[in-house]
Amino acid sequence: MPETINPSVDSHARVGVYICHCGTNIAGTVDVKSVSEFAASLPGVVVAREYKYMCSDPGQALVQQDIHEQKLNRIVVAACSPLLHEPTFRRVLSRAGINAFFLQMVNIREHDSWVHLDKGAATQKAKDLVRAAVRRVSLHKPLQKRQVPIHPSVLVVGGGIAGIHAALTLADAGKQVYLVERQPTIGGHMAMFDKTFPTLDCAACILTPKMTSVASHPHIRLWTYSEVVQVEGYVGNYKVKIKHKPRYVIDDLCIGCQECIAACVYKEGKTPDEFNLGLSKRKPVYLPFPQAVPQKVVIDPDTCIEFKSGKCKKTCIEACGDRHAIDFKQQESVDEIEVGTMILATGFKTFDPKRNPSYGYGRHANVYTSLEVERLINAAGPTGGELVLRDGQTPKSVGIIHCVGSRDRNTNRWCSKVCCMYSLKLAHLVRERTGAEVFNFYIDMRTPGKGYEEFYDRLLDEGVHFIRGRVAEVSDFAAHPSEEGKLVIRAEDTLAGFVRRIPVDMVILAVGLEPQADAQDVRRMFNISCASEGWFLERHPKLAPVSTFTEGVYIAGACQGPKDIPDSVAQAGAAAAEALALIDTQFVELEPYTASILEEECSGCKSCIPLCPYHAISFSDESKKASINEVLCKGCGTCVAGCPSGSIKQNFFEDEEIFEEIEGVLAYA
Amino acid sequence: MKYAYYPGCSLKGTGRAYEESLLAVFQALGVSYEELKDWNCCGATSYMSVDELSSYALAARNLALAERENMEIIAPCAACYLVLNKTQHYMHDYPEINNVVTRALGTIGLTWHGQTRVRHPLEILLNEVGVPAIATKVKRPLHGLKVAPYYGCQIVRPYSTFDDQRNPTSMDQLLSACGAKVINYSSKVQCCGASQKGTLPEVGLDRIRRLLLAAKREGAEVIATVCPLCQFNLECFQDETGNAHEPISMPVLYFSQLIAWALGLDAKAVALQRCIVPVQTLLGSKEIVHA
Amino acid sequence: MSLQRRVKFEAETDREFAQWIAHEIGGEKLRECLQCGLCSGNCPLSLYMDHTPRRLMYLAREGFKTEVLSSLSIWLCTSCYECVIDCPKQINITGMMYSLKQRAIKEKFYPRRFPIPVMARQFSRMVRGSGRITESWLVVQVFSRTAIRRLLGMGKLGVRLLRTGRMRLSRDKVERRGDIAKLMDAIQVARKESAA
Amino acid sequence: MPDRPSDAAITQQFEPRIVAFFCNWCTYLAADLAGTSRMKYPPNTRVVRVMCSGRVDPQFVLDAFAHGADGVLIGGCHPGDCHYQEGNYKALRRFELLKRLLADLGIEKERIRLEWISAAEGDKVRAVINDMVKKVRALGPLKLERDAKDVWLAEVAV
Repeated sequence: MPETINPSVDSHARVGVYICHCGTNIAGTVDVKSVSEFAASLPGVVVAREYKYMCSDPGQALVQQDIHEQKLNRIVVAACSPLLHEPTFRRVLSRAGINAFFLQMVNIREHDSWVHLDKGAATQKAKDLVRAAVRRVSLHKPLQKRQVPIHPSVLVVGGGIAGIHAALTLADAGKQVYLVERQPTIGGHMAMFDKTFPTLDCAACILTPKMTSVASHPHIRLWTYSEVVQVEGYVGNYKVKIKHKPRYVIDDLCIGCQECIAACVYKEGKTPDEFNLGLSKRKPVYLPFPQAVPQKVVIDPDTCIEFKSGKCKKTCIEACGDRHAIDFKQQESVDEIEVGTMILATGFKTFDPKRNPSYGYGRHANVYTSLEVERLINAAGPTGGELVLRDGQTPKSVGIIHCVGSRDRNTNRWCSKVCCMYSLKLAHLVRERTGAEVFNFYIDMRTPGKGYEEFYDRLLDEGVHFIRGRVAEVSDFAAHPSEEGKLVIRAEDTLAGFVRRIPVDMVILAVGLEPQADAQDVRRMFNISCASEGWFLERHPKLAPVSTFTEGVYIAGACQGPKDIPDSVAQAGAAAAEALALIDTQFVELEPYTASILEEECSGCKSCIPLCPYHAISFSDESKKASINEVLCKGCGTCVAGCPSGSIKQNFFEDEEIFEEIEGVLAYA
Repeated sequence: MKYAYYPGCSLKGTGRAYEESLLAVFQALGVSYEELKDWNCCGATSYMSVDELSSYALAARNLALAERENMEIIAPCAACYLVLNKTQHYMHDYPEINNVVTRALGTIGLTWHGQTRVRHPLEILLNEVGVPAIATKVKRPLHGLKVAPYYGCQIVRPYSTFDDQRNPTSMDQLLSACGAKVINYSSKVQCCGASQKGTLPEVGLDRIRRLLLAAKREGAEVIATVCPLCQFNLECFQDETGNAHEPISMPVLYFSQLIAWALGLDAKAVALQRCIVPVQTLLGSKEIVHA
Repeated sequence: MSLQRRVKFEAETDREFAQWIAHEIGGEKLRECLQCGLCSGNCPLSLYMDHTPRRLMYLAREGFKTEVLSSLSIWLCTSCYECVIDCPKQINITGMMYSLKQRAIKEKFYPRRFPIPVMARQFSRMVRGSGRITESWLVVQVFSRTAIRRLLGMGKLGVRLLRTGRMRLSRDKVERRGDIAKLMDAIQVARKESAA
Repeated sequence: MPDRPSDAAITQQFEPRIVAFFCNWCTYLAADLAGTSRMKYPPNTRVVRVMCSGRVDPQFVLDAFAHGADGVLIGGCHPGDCHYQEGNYKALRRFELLKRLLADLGIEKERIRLEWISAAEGDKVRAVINDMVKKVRALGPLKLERDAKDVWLAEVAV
């Protein structure tokens, strides 16, 4: 059917259409030449060109030149996704002296050439999309981006190594940082480790200095035992509510002398110690671990006699004396802060091996998780760094099972990335501390990273056994006298090609990494996305690895996916830099896609008011009309679609424009 | 509702004790059933290896027969239970199989719509009758008789919908309700070696011996089974397992026999006379000790 | 001892076979196998196998037809599904074993007088004949064709079974035996059609 | 799955036209991801980008059908994930009403579809489009009584 001009289209529109080859990415599937010829034939189109790389400088210059010479006032660029180059070409329009919003992008790469094989069909699709764009762009109105100032302070969520590093980087740059940690101390998983691979330097020795400088840094406000409960606002201007759980100890008064702990009426600890994963007991008043930051004790109301009966001698208060740091009446409190940017470093949790009954975790006493063993061999741990079985004996043989809760469709499909290396580290430490025979059961040994393969060589040289095979079962059933009283690991030795049964005293399960249990709630609160596995989703896997789809919110560390310490720190630095870059521009530009009400047409039915989640719509009782506060409007357009009298319009997404686009894509013979 | 009882070939032969005790238990607990009219062999495991399609057709005939009466099937034999369920699944998942089999059924005036549920007695007793109902009917408790419930493979894998594949407990619950002391051991879902005893004796015997040992090690006095082949393997070759080692003597009953005993049913129903390894005195002693 | 060439020339692999198994029931996800060996570890029979299930899958995937079909392992599989329920790639290994057994029987890839296929064939004959199986008869038929001596050795057990009334001498039969035969023929016809 | 059957087949095979409204934050990104992952799906859809599925005015859908669309697909963020907090719920409410209206006008329910597709679910975009094209192709071209069409055009005239 012949191309006709919609009467509502601006007849003064002089449209330029530019088809990008993107090398062969587009041109390989879409016949760009015929698309541009087709475009040239469309009403209102003054010039249509195809070019190898529209986003390149010459490509941009081409558009700019045409705007001048051909007096173009509307531009259509058919190339990649608007999310990539819309800003680029809007700048071109501005430079050429016409309004940046006289541009319409057409996505013929991600949505066309990359997803179709049939050249004919792909080319036809490109033509339809271009036709629609040409018809729509003529209706574009000139718009201006809104500028809002950026609040210079930053919120960092999570006090693990990533959060700590990000906070310090920002604070050293002179920015005010709020660091919020859920636990009573910062340090995260790294604080639980004994040594770090591959250098084997002691985790505490390199971590605690950073922890203490967080506590003492003038620009860092550290809130432990606290959680973010509400996030409002938009990039540059976030309002955040933080809940402080009561520790029943007044931060500013407690000096961490721990005399209250010694004085507690409980002579011995009775409660499984969270930090030692239940391998030791703590009292109701406790310090998570010796180098905890802040050095403030916590009182656990569930086990403290005073809270249960109110009849305790309160020897702790006596011990605290005139410092009066203990306050049984302390209540939960909430702080509200304003920040311009936020960094999420909420970390990971380890796989629960009970989900894989074949390995007998929880059934056989001497089956441990790798994290438990980290505590056992840690000098500050429950056994003072001695690796012993539950009965206090030193193991003579130890089996380390890799990929527990990793690379398995029945649990988690992904490779947890760090297990191979930490298993090697544990194998080394076990041999060093006990001289036991160590057997590593692996599927593939993954040691990419500086000095990692060399570390593997070292372990091979130390005489650790490496058996390639996923373990089928850990049982206490002896099929041979030599297996009596041992844990028997059954696995195929896939390199030898037969099944082996290996009796050991201790089994270590190299548990994989998983998203935090509440990752979904957190990402909803911060309005970012998760990949299907539950890891936070980065804006671009390669080019924007710490950004998210929500401006001003960045991610760092293992909350984005399994990561070792070097990677987490690197990401934390990157996230801090991104935040700094944004802060130093001092203001952000917001898309002008806001909605507004044509007073004369508003029937005053108020049906739009409940539709707006941002309370941007108000009703004036004298004029009996509704009106929209442009500052509060985020431009979702829900009210526009909901207005019975059609009196609300959304910039850049006006009904006419969308109708034009719909009819445009459908207007083919 | 009335169930279509599908005995399968073994329950008419070596597994008679299973049929006798199970049906008696059903009557005692008011599970109404009638034998599926003119049922045929399910097609069984060994048939699969020659000609899978035919075995689906055989299984499908039984399903179609039950569907015509619109009854649910009760299949006590593990192999039957698996093959009937497997056929249901494959008829759904693989159009090409569905096609051929449907056409074949057509030639004998039958149709398959996949409406028939295939269920196992364990599930019926557990979910339809219920543990409490059974407990109240117990007249002759097993008084701490140490029973090793042995599930074997094909009841729980891969299609079981009523119990855990690694650590099933349905039989445990039923037998505990009868006063037995149930033993938990990891071998309870391992394979008995199936027909290997016949075809590769040394392999079959080794399996059998391992299983008997595992149960004995945990102090079991009796093994309870849900499958005629498991029962046959474990009971009938015990002295052969002695060839290289000391022989093992361990009574092996169907779970239904133990329940029949606990419900105080008559000797014919409990069918102890069908045992090769004697168990009468053992059960008797329990009775006397605690009566 | 005699030396023999172990090197394999690519020409000796059978692409058709690799293709075939990839499209058989159980073979669909074979390419995803990461060779972790969990199946072999779980398999109660693997301790007797010449090729473990894991290696068998690899050989099949690579098209080593002779090695796979002449392997004892496929006959050792009792289809207990231990391998299937834990497979990290959820491969239907038991299903694949069936496919291999059928192909091996079709192409006569097993030792003479090897009981398992004989058993299978006797089994199917009896079903076709009477619609049901009478175990005692089946056993007699199988062993008389494979290991007559073992049959005699089983006298003692036979007597016991007789005494406990568990050995049935009369043959159990379906009433509408015609139907069974019809059904089986229909399958054969259908198979020929689909083959053609 | 190939884009289309062989050219021979095309002649007799009907290729439906499907207009898709994808929200800027989830489904549009998912479609981009499908592209960067080089997934393949049939070329029958034409995507119109809106900031939020809540912006999809029922009139857009009517207009699409009136101008020759054989199917309309709306893609938004999963419940609870809306970039604008609850726009997708509004979309859902309108969708339910719209479905009834279309049913009354004798339009098969397979022709209109609302899907929650997150930014990470490129594969779901492929699956949904494959499935919808298959179903709508089976239905054949949308047949509108002349008057019904006029009613709509009048209705959506702006």
